[in-house]
Amino acid sequence: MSFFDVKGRAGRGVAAILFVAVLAAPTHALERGSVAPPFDLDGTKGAVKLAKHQGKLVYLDFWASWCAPCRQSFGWMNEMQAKYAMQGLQVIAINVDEKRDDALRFLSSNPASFVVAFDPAGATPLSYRVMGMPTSLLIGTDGKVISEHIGFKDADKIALEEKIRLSLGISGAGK
Amino acid sequence: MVAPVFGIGFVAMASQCQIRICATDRKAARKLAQPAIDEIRRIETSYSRYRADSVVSRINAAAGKHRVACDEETSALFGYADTLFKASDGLFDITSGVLRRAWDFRVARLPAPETLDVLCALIGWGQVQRDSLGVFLPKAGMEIDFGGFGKEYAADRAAAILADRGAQFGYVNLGGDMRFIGPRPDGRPWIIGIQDPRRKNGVIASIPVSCGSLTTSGDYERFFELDGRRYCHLLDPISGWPVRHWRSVSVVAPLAVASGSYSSIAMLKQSEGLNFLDGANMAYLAVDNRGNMFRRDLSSQ
Amino acid sequence: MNSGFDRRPGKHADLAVVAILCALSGGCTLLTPVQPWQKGTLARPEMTFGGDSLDLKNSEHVYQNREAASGGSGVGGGGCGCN
Amino acid sequence: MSNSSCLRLDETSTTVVPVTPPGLGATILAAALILPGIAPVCAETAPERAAIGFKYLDYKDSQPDLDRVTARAPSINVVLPLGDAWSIEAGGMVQDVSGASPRYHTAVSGASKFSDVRKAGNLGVTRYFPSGTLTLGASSSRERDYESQSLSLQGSLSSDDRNTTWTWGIAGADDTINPSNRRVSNEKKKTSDVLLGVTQVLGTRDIGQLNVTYARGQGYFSDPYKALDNRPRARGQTAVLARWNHHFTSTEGTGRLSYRYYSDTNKIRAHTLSAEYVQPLPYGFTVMPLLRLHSQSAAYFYVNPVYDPVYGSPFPPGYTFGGNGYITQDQRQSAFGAHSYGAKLSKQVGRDLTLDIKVENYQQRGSWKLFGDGSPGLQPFYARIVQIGASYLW
Repeated sequence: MSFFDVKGRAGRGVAAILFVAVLAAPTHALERGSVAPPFDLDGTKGAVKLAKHQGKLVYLDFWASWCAPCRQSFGWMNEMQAKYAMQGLQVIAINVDEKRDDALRFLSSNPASFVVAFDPAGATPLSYRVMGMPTSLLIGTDGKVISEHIGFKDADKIALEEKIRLSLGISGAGK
Repeated sequence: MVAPVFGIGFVAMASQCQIRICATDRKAARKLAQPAIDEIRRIETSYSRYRADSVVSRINAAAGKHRVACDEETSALFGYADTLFKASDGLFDITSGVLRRAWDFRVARLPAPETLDVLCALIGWGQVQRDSLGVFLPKAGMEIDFGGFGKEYAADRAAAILADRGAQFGYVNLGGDMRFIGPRPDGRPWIIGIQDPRRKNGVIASIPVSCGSLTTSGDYERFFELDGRRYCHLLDPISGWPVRHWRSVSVVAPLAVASGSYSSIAMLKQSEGLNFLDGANMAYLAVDNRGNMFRRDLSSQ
Repeated sequence: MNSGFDRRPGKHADLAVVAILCALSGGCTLLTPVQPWQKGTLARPEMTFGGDSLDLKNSEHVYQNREAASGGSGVGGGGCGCN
Repeated sequence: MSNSSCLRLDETSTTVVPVTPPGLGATILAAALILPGIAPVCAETAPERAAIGFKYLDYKDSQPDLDRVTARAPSINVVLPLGDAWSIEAGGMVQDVSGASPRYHTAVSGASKFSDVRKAGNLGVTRYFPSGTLTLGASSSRERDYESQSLSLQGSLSSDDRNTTWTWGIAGADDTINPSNRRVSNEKKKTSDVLLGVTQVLGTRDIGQLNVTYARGQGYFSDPYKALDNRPRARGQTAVLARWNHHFTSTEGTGRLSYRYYSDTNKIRAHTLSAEYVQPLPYGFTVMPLLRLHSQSAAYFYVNPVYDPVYGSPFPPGYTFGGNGYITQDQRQSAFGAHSYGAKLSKQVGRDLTLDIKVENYQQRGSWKLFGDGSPGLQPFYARIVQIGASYLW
């Protein structure tokens, strides 16, 4: 639905991409196998702690309301959460907007069926050495980083889902 | 192949209700809808003023006496009521229900000014004490009720359940407060008529909606007319008198509980209503007391 | 006397310009790098140098039509008989 | 999986999602969103996909006692993303110019009427890479007496932290001139341009850019409609452009400052300073006041409007008939200063449509030249520019 949301400066997005490109940066932030830094943040439904999800496969996503690929990723993350919750997947999406209202407005039109936390100060992305928006990490049941991905494109979905399936010990093609 | 759409009708919260969803057959639709209907009934019972065992009745019965513990859901609803009170400059007040004692819309009679004075003294969300242990109405005779957004809240909860159970197309309609789960199965939006506030079966506009909610507050739901003047059920908690600037205000928002609050506050704000909605960036269709229509953004889907 | 104006166009190696360019890109190491998650403001359309491309094109055309100077913001686009 | 058709999984793009300043409404909606057991179940339609823009320019200029040129130009532009990695941009415009023929010397009267139509189009393809872009563009412009074809290639490369972006570009244009007075025919002008630039994030609220362009042209630069016009057949132009954008947290507004230094082989030196301030307002309005100052020196072969005592206008004193010296009396080649001010108002209508109107007032005076005197005898020049536009995203 589009009519309730009178967005500010919607125009010219396509032309404006050149200099604030937010796609993948080629460097890796956190080493594979390193322990995922803990966090304890405010969320839409109470406190969000990484420690609380130990024992689950955590798909940790850093997003912001102003980042379009982030918007694209929400539907996919909802799908992943629904599909693999039973097998032990927990999607946690950390918002890094300076103003929470911006994040809430984004959430009102991009509903999330996974855990959403807020980190306006940016301490968590700093500790995860986030190199681009969005950035996602898979954190294993042992609390260690399995893999990291920067950016979100349509073409990334299959590979990302495959990584989730592998980490959950599900073999074979998706669906 | 487009799946068929079924409408499941029922009566709840003193209104005609309907859930429209798509399913293979009517039986499957009913099965899909049942938990949502159950949820609506649960909210109705938990928050009914008329049931002595409801949390609302227990809080009201303890007014001026003691505090009543409340569960997480009730606390959350109080938190929301607090936001509405502040955002409306005190016009949306869940303690204003006491005015019902003065205004009986079944008989066309104006209340005595002294009655209103007494009742207005019992209104004031600002006086209600809330803490982690519960809620306390400091004056005997004070009352709270969630009638102002309970139906909309139920519509949102029901829609969430239906979506959770896999419904992708359809809506929940609780007496005209509508919450949409998704468009029609073919992707086209639902076309929703807005009732003419003066002609019972007339429609003043048709609005396409796929997602979110559409709610209408109007002066035609409960009212009486006396000496050519209309007295409607929406009462200003400060004066105790009915508002009269708008015949109806319809608002579109992502959640029914939000659009319902916006439309009620716009009615209560009277001549300031549209400024309030504009400032909140809400889409609306409003009809003033002379029949002029004002709309913003409602059909630009 | 006007025939004496025949001068060959001078070579224009604007070394100073190149120096500034290098200084700016090199000097950036002095700046505190802005982190990816801090770029919400920079992502606003009005903070970019692109913007309303038709508007820019129209303005540039009007000025180019009335003044001798042009260039700076891009290449290509083609000429017209107006200047 | 739940409601997958409602949550549309569209391809990604690097476009930017706009943020609306918070209002009173956000408090109610935000409070509603944290109520237990309810959540919006439908996703909004995909973010900005393709964009179409339209502008209508109305230009009118004048000099004392003479309405000179009127131009009307509708233009259109479409940007179409193709998947994750490509986008196509196409545009076109038709410009209808009519009025008195440009007076070479503002003192000369008796301008004749003319009318001309210019049609121009451009097409570009951009490929997006993980840390850069590459754009191939072509454009074409056609008038009765002037045709131009050009090709360009532009690229950008960003640093790992995306705080620095280097840009480069090369372009070539091939123009053919066939004036209606047959003074020359099938004359050519070939131009090549290069661009080098760097864009640097200077802070969370500051971004700067420095560009250098160099253009070199060979061929016919003279004005065939001006009796005495004879310009060098080669021209080199250098422009250095520095831009700085700053966002003001207190007002939510953005200041945009730019300065350009220009010099060419005709000995014209120019300084152009422009300042804009973009202020978002309630109800989707945005206002942008703008100010622009320009100053240039004259081409070395520009002659002032002083005429030979014997031959009179337009012949300068001591003019040698049959000589081949460079000469121009074109006001654009003179020394002058220009001031321009205006404002642009745009309004966001719904989520996808933006309407805008821009009004600008432009003036040139010899006496406004900075750093020294302007060319004597120039008449003030006024131009009024009104532009309306709409852009739509889907």
